[in-house]
Amino acid sequence: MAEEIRIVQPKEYYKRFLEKDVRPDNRELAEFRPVVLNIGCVTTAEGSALIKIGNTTVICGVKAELAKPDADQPKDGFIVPNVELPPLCSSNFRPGPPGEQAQVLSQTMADVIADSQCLLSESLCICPGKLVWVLHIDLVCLDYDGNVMDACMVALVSALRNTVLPKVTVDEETGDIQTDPTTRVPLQVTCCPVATTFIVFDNKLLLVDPTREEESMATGAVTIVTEGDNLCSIYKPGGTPLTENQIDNCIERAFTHGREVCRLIEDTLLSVDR
Amino acid sequence: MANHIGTVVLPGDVLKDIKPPDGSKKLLLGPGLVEDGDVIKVCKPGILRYRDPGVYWLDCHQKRYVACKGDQVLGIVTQKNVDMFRVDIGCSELASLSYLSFEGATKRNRPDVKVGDVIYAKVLVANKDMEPELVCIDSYGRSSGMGVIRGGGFLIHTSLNLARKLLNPQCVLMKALGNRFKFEIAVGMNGRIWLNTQNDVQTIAIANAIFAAEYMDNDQITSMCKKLSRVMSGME
Amino acid sequence: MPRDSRRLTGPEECFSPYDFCCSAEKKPGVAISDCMEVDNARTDGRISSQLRPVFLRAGVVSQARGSAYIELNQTKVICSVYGPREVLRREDFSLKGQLTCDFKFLTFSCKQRRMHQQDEHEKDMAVRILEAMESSVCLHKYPKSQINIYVMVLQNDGSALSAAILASCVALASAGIEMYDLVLASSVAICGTQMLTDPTAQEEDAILDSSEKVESAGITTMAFLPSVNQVSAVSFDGQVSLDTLKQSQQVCIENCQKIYQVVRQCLVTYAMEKRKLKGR
Amino acid sequence: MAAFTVVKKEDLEAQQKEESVQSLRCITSELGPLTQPDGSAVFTQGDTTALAAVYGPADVKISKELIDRATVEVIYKPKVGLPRPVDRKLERIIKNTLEAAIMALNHPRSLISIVIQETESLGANLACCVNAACMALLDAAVSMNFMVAAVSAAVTDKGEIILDPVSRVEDEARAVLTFVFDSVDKNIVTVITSGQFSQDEYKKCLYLTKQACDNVFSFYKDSLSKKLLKSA
Repeated sequence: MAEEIRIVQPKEYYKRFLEKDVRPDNRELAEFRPVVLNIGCVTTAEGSALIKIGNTTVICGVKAELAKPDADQPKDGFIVPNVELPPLCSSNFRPGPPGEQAQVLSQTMADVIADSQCLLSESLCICPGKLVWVLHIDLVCLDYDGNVMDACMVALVSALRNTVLPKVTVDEETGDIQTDPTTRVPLQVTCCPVATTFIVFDNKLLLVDPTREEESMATGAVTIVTEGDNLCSIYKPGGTPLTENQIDNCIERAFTHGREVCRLIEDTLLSVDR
Repeated sequence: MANHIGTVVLPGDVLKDIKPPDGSKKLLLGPGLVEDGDVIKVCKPGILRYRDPGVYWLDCHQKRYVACKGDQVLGIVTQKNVDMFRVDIGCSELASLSYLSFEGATKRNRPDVKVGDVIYAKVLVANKDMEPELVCIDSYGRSSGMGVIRGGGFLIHTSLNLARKLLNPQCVLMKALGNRFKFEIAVGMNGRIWLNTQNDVQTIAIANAIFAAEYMDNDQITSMCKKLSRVMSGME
Repeated sequence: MPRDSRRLTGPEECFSPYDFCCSAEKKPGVAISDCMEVDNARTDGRISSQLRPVFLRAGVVSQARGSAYIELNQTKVICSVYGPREVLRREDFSLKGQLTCDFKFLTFSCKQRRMHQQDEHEKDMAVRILEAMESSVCLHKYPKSQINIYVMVLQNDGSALSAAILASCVALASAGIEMYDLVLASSVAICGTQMLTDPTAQEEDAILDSSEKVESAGITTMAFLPSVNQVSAVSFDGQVSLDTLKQSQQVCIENCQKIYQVVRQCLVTYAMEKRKLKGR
Repeated sequence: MAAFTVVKKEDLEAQQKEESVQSLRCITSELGPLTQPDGSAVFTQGDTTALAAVYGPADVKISKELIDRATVEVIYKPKVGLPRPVDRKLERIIKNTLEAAIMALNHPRSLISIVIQETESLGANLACCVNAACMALLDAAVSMNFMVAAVSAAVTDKGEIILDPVSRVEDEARAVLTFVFDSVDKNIVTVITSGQFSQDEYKKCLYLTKQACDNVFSFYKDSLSKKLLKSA
């Protein structure tokens, strides 16, 4: 019977649970789903990571290529993040070019990299004006069960931390390029921004780490990106108006969650041998 | 409450001091006002108006028509179905008009209506969840002036509040124009106005007069009409 | 080619750093000798007729009707199945259900970066998978409806096609789509007299675009229905004599029978788990 | 057409205790510059200008139709070229912001579409677009729960905060925050930030922008009063 109500009147179904401060997947309102992180799983990529938040799964691969820098920024490399939401991950997505949501996610990833300055484009310079690295960071969602933003962020950071580039040298006179795949240099990732997403249910309750179902019923969402003790971004695109206190509360929780996730990433990185 | 009446109110404003007038318990809310729990909220920008007993509404300036029961509107027939016409009255979806809701119409003799005809009708059903339904007969089955408008003419679109202004008995425009010109006019609450005059020049003149009248008070209108008639007599 | 306005794009032309490796270490294409060591053990230490260990798992995508994940050492493929769902456009309405397949190598799944847009090779792969599956799915049971298979290669280390076919087969089965039989697949690389079972990417490259000419070299991939003992699809690239081809196909069938148990086991455990969840 | 211009001089400063950097640039607007849409507005903040047009409630494609509420769509047209992901993000932000404001439940199975043309983007473009869209909605008299006003603030390297920054300040700033408030109890509808900032810097910005948003609301009121009383 319960299942039928869930399908016919999802909102009612959820209300019943939330009255008792518990969610249908017997989590508390402020409880996160278990996280599984696997770093360096794709050896064909220079760096990679796969994260599972509950059912939500995102894989991230970093592929490094060489290119000539822009004339006006001869020292800057290129960082090109792209998020794919393929039809494989949910029936809501159709084949073809990325939809609005995917584009917004890609842009958000790019913004976070820029805001947090966790990877400086200058650090991708090989030979000023001649040669720089192009990092194609491709995030692919394999299972869409909500809160893809947070998942992408963790995958992105872990993959970058995992990335090692072959040593490339440019001959000053001749300008020919020499790659030495045996000696590998890791990327200089300075910090680890972490996103924490909350949704507003029924204009009042705040749920953390929403599932797909919860997202579909949400009347608003807040994503807070923290980096150590600094705020990197507060992203609340419309939805139910919130009071200052509610948002402050979110920020506090985001900070604690941020530290936990950072620790997880560090531990996992230590565990992978390279 | 006096402080609100006649002033401009904006969406989100809460009208606390609106109470049913002593005596009657009833309070009638017109367009632009919604009841939110025990307070009255404004949901459109407009001027608050009041009429006894206890009728409040907003005069708001709007171009898009939203069907409302009892409005007399002008529409254009766009489709013919088995037992009804689809009429474009300028709101979000096409209104339906049954074959039988014309004077003297029966299953046997259907009214002669073609796609593209202009129809003057009354809104019978207006519900946000349903398509609006029109009729061309009053409750006695008479077409009181309603039905297909024949004999040429010209249809112009105006803002809704201009249409309301023209229909307002205080407005002198019609009289003033009537003194000088010979013409037929039908004004729909949906901001569509049908004109039929002796020649195109007059049609254009009157149409312009109507558009110009939007932001004029009565004196200005009368003077404008005088000017217009002078010019016209020069032309004819 | 017009720039993609729906994605963030880097500079116009990029090149892989591995094109500039020291010439001594790598020629264009790999010599077959590289991937064969003495007493025909292979670089990954297998003997020529040895399969790689198969890791197979059903029900990995929570949103999909059915899904599967397969790993042949470094070859990693994920597949999910949606449907039967109603066909979107009315013109391609038919009493027989229609099966579609969408195949993609992730951009970072190969040594050279791949583009986001599906290229010819990927389309071709999709068609091959479709051919392998179609004959086994009872499409007449799904009139007016559509079943979509989506395959993604997370990492390609050879035999991607056979891995993809296995994955789609398990995904379809776990989705409860009616099938006449399971569809198993296996690849064999032929070089000269050698038959390399379940080749790695290195071996595939060596055989397909090797610098020195070999009189007979190629890769056979075969889709096989074990219980009815029939072949649903064969694809071959390269050039060999007819009986070598026959021979290679024989090897494929044998390998498929080896894999059969794994697939079977995987589906059984999946069914069990589901049962348990229902029980609760 | 209800076309006219109201120029807010720096009298805004008077309402604020802050020094001169803490005031909005001069706001001007024109209601109903376009004749075809149901509502339209040009909104100018200093040199930043945006043009917004509203159509609706109009009929909606079956694919987009929602049976219980109106579909709200926002189309953001950049000055040149096709919309890129960055524009899509802007589009999404504005859409969600307005969805909260519009009474979508009043017009089920219909479409309210807002088209915003980037005209001159010289600082606080997002804020300008949101305000323009809100005025256009008011001009079209679409029923709304509340009005929204957007104000942005920049945090310089020295940690000082500048309201409604011009593009040069934005480029040099360490962080730029844009807030959107509702007109009823001044709650936060939208927050968009770029760059790094501390929590109390965020608090400061919030405090200042919250004060400044009143000016925008009073500006709305003046403009609409002029328009409506004129037509009465």
